[in-house]
Amino acid sequence: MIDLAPILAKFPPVKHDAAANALIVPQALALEVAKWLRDDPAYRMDYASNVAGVDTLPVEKKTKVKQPDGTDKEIVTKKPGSMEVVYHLYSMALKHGPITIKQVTTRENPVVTSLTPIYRGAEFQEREAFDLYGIQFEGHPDLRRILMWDEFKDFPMRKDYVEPDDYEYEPTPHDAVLAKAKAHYPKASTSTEAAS
Amino acid sequence: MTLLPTNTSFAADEGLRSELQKAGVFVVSLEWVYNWGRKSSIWPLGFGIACCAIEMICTAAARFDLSRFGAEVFRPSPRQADLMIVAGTVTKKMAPQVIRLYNQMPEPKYVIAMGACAISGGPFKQGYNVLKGVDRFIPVDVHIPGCPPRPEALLHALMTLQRKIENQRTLGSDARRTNPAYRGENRECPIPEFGEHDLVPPYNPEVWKPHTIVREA
Amino acid sequence: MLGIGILKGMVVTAKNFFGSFVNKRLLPTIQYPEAGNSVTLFSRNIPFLVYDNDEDPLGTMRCVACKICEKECPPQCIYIVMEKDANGKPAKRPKVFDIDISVCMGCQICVEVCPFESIKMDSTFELSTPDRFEGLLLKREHLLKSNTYFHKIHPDEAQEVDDRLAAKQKKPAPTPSTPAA
Amino acid sequence: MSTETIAPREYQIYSGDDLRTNVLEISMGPQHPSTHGVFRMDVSLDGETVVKLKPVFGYLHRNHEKIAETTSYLGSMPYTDRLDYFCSMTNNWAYALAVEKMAGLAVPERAEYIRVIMAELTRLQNHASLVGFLTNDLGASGTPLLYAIREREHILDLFEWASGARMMCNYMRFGGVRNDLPSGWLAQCKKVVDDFPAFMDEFETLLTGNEIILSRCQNVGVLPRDLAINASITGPCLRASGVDYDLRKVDKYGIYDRFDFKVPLGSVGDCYDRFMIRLLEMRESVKILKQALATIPEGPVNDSKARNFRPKPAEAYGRIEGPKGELGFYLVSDGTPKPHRYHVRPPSFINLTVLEDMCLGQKIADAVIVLGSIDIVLGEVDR
Repeated sequence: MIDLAPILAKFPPVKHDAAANALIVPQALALEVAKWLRDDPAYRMDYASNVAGVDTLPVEKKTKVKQPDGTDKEIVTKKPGSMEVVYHLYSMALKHGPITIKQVTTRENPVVTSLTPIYRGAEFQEREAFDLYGIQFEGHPDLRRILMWDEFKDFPMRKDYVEPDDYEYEPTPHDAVLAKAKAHYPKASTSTEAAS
Repeated sequence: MTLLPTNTSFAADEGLRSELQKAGVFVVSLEWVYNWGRKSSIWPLGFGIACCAIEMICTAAARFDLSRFGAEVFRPSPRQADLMIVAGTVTKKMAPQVIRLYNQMPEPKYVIAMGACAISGGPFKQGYNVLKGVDRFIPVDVHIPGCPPRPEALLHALMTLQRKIENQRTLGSDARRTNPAYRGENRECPIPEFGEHDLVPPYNPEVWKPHTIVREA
Repeated sequence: MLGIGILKGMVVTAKNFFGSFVNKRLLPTIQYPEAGNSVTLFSRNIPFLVYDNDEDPLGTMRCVACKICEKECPPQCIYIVMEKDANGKPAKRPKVFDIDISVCMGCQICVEVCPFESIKMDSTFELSTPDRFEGLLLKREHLLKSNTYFHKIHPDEAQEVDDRLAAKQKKPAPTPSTPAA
Repeated sequence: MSTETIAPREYQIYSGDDLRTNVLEISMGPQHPSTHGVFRMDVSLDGETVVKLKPVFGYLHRNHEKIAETTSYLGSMPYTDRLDYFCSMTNNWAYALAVEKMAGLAVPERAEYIRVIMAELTRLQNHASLVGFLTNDLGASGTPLLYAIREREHILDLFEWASGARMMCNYMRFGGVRNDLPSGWLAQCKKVVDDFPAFMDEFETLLTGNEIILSRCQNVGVLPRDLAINASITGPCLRASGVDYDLRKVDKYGIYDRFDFKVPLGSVGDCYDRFMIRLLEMRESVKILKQALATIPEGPVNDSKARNFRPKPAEAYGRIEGPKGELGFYLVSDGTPKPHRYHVRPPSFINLTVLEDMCLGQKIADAVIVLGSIDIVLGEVDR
């Protein structure tokens, strides 16, 4: 495990996420931190292995708490959704790692700083995160769709993506597929699904 | 391989023919000879998409040897191919290209959907970019289930196709009616456009007729 | 010298060409369909349902329609409806057991999760069909195959399964495993 | 090391007055005999010289990650087979490793050995077929490829014997492997491994000193060391550029610290180096296999408790040295039976970052060889 204290000392706005052992880097500092990590002789994180976007929906959790007078009171805890980009950095020169860097942004307007100017290895993976999650990478040299076609409008890896309904023939449907297939079924057969 | 014609069109008397055979005279119809030639030299399009393509290569290699069936001549160009083996998952992004290749093939042309993905989208059918079966856009003659099918399964499919070719009408008055390949025009399927959410249209209504499964209550 | 590479290559090719007639390691062509195929006693392709008694396939099928495989199947290609007797009580048997082999990827997870040893992998592969819909949706009748057949295609595994079942029978009143919640 | 990033090179189009040609833009693929599947390159050509090359992906984007986020952890295992469909065993291992790291599962001793054996066999067959396909792209249509595929069949037979399927093995499980090796398997494996060097000698006679291979591969598609590191190139392509970075040595995952093997390194970083690295790695893999087969212990092969593990909210990044490079799985669990985020770090996808840099200024025919020497499999590039 790499000692993260020097980074936190040098860049006070960088937070440490203890659960994931990750550094949460503000967007304004991201380039600077990455560059320092790459060039600092103690770290030499010259290799960006993995870049992944993570989408978290807002959660509304309802918990019932017994009041002293015997009645139940519902407490609603709201956790806002977020969009993250996670970088796993290793060092090929010193053969150590990883240091996990996260840039957290909002789901409504996801903008982060691209690390492609520092690590060219992030180029395609950032394009992929843009394509599938719609995360804008500022400073990316060539931010286009990479896996889907250019005319495509949606961001399919987002948790709230609704895919096109094309389940006309579905002989063995379950769960979500069943719900979609039912719309296409003739009336006679829908009753089975309720019975089964 | 049977030398006897299985065509219904062949009108020669069964007894007479066997008598002639004893004398060393073999009587077959011109159509049978034509079909025999066609089925013994099916040239596939060298067109691999995904995992099944590797099994297709194995089938063509020495151990399974597709050339025993006269089908080892993988043509890189669709203009010279008779058979398209759709070996792998056809994604929505790839679908227009697959259909274009099909359109470029000369008649008579055949399609084998190799593997679960090509038939129905297979294990990936729930994916947003996966076409749920190549038969939504182009007519498919033989389906091979399996993921991926063994090389022998591809050989079996090829034999199934050969049987189909054997029994097709190619000459005579009703060939045009019964055999779509001999209608005189090249069958072309419309190429879908990339839409904002899906392919437009999502399937070709002339080719794809969804089957309904009636489940009793 | 120019051309040495070609000569060397020709020697290697000649060795392989003549060697393949005598040397089994050079893998002579398998003459499918005339002479056998490469399927081994361990190969798997699609699942089938096991029954014990050849006289009464439906009565002695091991499947109790617990639907664990239906739930665990990654591409969701299994469809089960449990049979109900005259009183509407569930009889522990599937009325409908369909496997869509146009979707099945032969991953064997249904076999692993089945607590009743009732679904096993078949090694048949000659399934090509021009029929897109009915030909690829295997019904209960197509899927039912006898334990004898299982012994024929996968002898080692079948013997293990038989031993396990025998051991289970000896134990008094085995509690049926419940599907993981 | 420079402080600035290594930017893509720009090719200077010749603009003398005497002879001027128009730049021709062509699209190679997705149906092209030498793009190894449905890969597409948009190439701009000045005469026959590549002046711009942009890879276009997505023709085999099968939504592996999205599907994995809607199934259970075990349910994703067969899908990993279909990532890099040459190397299902190593894909299984990488995924199992990531889950084990996240859930803290232990693997029994024998299972570790089986995993090493399977992974090295995978490396053998992957590299053998790669060299076959590469020579196919060079114009040696068929012959070396047929030999490679024949050798691959021996290994596929072993896989089929152990796991039931030739290509899509689905053999590894969290905390071990699915079933023990059948009796007689190890003996047959020993035989295949012992016979393998003879095949490699034959292969090398056929290829290594061949004039055509030398003249078409040497100094073609040179990948400089600094660029290789900066662009996150991994696997044989990285080591061909002279960077000593092999995860089997660096991470020592599994039990790789028990085996004695070397990491072959290239010096120039051209196509010939990448070709030779594969041949040398096969020899090292044979060495590992011999040691593993000699010392494999008896014992259980999986942890029965591991099957119904309940993941805690956690995240993990597990990576192994696949035949194509670093194959990583990034998993985020939120405590439910389905992964919250499931991300694959595909080596051949990221290795394509430098395709343009390697091809600029080369002839279009060389671009095909450069692509072949990177060793891509589209199932993994597009997922």
